[in-house]
Amino acid sequence: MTEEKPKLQRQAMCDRLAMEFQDDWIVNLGVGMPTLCSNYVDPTKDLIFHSENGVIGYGPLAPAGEEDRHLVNAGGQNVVPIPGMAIVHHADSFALIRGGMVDVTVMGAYEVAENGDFANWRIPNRKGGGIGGAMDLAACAKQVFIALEHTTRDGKPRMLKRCALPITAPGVVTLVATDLGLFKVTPQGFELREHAPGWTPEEIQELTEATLVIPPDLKEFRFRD
Amino acid sequence: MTEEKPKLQRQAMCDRLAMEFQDDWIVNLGVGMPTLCSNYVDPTKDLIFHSENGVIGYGPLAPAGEEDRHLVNAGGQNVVPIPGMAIVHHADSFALIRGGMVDVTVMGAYEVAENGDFANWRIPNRKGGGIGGAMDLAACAKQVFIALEHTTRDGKPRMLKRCALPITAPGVVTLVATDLGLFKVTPQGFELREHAPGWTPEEIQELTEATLVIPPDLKEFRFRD
Amino acid sequence: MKNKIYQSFDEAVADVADGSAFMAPGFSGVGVPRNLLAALNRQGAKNLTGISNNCGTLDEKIDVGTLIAAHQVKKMYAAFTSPTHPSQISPFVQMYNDGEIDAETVPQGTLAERLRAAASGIGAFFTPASVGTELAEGKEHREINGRTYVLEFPLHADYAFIRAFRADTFGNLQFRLSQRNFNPIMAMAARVTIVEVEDEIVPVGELDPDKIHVPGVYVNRLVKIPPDGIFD
Amino acid sequence: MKNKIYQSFDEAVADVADGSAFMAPGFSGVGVPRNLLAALNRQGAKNLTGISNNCGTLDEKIDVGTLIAAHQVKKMYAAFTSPTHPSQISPFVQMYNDGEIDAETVPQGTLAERLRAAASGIGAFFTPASVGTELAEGKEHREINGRTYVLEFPLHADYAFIRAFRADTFGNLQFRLSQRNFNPIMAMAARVTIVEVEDEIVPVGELDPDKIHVPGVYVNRLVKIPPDGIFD
Repeated sequence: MTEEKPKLQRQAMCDRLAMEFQDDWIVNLGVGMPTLCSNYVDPTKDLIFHSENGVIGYGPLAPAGEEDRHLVNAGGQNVVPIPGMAIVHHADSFALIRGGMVDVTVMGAYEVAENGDFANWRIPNRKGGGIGGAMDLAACAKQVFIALEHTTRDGKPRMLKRCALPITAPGVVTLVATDLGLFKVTPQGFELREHAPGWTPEEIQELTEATLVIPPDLKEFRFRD
Repeated sequence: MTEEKPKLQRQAMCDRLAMEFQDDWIVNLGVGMPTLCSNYVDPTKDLIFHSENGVIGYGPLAPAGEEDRHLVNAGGQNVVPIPGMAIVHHADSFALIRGGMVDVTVMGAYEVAENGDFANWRIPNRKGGGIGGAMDLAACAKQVFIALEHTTRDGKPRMLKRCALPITAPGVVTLVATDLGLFKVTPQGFELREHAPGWTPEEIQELTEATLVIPPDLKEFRFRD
Repeated sequence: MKNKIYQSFDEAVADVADGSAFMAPGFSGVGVPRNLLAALNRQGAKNLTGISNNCGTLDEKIDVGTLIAAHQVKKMYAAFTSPTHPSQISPFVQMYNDGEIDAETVPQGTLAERLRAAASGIGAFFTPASVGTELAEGKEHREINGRTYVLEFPLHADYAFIRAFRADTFGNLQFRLSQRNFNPIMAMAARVTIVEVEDEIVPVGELDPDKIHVPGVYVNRLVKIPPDGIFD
Repeated sequence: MKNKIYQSFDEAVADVADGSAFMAPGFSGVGVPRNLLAALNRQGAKNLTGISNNCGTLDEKIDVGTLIAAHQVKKMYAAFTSPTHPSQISPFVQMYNDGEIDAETVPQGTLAERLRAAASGIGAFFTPASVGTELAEGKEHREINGRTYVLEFPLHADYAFIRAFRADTFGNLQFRLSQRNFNPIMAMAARVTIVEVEDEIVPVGELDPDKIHVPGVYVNRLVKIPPDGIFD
């Protein structure tokens, strides 16, 4: 059964998305899995990490014992300052986001759809939601990358024709990494760019509600060197 | 002829308006004559002078030779910092104004009307205008005081039933000092509160287009002690 | 100069009336005015409206959730009105599901901008955030230069409870690093701004006018946090 | 890190194309990017749109009026489109009366807020300033909570020319006193931000992250002002 085949690890998924970051990009990493993107370091590229709470240009997670209690990223993790860091207040931080300064935001999601919609803030049959800054970021970042498990715990697909859950923003997702591969959102739908080792396009399609575009130049998933 | 009788000096007019400032008020003084208000000091009151360029809590004019070229008031005059001064940028400075933090703005004017309108930004038959921050201040300060000569150089009244020039804000003026007296704007029109020494209400009315309300407790103009 | 320094948190919040609206800053537990919120909890005002990024955490620390758990709050405006993990059932979540408290979910940037609008005398503004989502339903939409926006309105409050790093006696405030978050815009937006100060309240004149994050004109009351009250 | 330091003002403005829109800060002569404006004057770009508090002064100093007098500007957005004293006839006033240049008179706070809206991705906003006056004619009005507002739109530009006091090599900026004025909001609003620095360009890391007025992410080019270029 496919369930027993090894899938990609979360760090590998986030490494792969981080490989797409370009020199001098301003990068915003969502809470949870996306923060793993900052573990991938390409010395040829300078990245500026922005956090909703107004920290522009923070560094890696603070080593134990060296935390500054006043310096956290969007996930509440203590980070270290790096030279050039600047602090602004919340309104100015979202001015930067809405102003189109963020080159990419990486977020987790419950669902992502072939039209670029995604849902990551509201669970059905539960009042309210945990929207945080996701709607502002999704609507205004130049690109939205999503990292999510390909299926739910009980095997239902998360890569859909249309989202079933209330969406975070319409038509904004450009790139998706799941534990089965890397997917580009195109006008024709999800294009499978890279498959997890040992997984065929047909096996991946089987776990996907949306119809995948399989390009002639499909490659195996690229891991960090 | 009335023209020969001595009128009030500009400093006396501004002193009189400044006497109305209350303890802890945030005061914005317009360019020109209104800046004279800061020459009147009542040691029992703390005033905070705000200038549109983002200076909150500036002090007196800088003595010659002690100017800091980076510190000017709205009129471009070098002022001295006083303890507690804070600087903000222009958008935050007008956030403070529109936010209703300014207790009084004192401005010059070409005309003021009995309905509280005033005009101080546009001359007829000239394109454009010098509005500066006057419309924001006039619309949003808690009170608007006006200091102006009672008549034009050729003797035409400036205290009108309705402004002839394009107005700066409708219905906002609360108190007017001219070289003939002090006037309160009331629902019934201009109330002459204090007359210049030697001037009768009838003489002042003669140089005023609007019909003055003359209260039973009319007083002589109050000068600084 | 008006004396803005209060000797106790209780004294500083004594006049908060039932039915007041308040703002409570903080992000991921940093910059939360815990001492003032504790005092408000002791003070007991009820039917409050709260404006905050979240509705309280599950830890033992005092935050807006403490007031909610004590049934002091009738409505919250927040970017998080459900837990980020479904397993987390805070007092707010329980009460919200039971209909004992009302809430409006506001995208975080819209929340910040609505506070900034309140501080700035802006009547309303068009933002692109939330367009095409459930949170924009029923709101006025407009296309401007080819992009769709929704109209959002200011959020005012009677009180802002603020956690600053340093202040002068006039109320000029400085924050340290990500402690800043919502603090400045809330301090500028509320009618009465009450500040707990971590490090020092220095004599007026000691802060560089170029290095002030909130001008003192916005600050009404200052309380120095005692050593045992400084925790994030 | 991308090198943002340019060796000359001429090099820093070399790519400004005919027809560009630019922002030039300054208030009462303080914080005016005179060296960059002089370079733009030498560079000769034409049909420019300028956004500035005023349209040039009568003194001999270089400002936006220098570009206007050289017929490089086709339209101005400014809070002063006529002199404060009727006797002052600047090149702008002459050309404006003669129909050689276009202008829009914008109340100063609305000007600042339109720049801030451009920087902030706000599609439009309602302000109370100018309601009931000629400048509000033809604009959309709305009553919100009993007060009347007019709708105003962002002012974008290709370039902002900025005068800062100090910078680091990443472009983080600090201003001194009333030099700040329009500088930060223009630096944040324009597509390309070019800065002349009075005092020092220090190595990245030397500025306290809590004491930065414009984050370096907004800054594209930095030029150190030589000793003879520092004048207000």
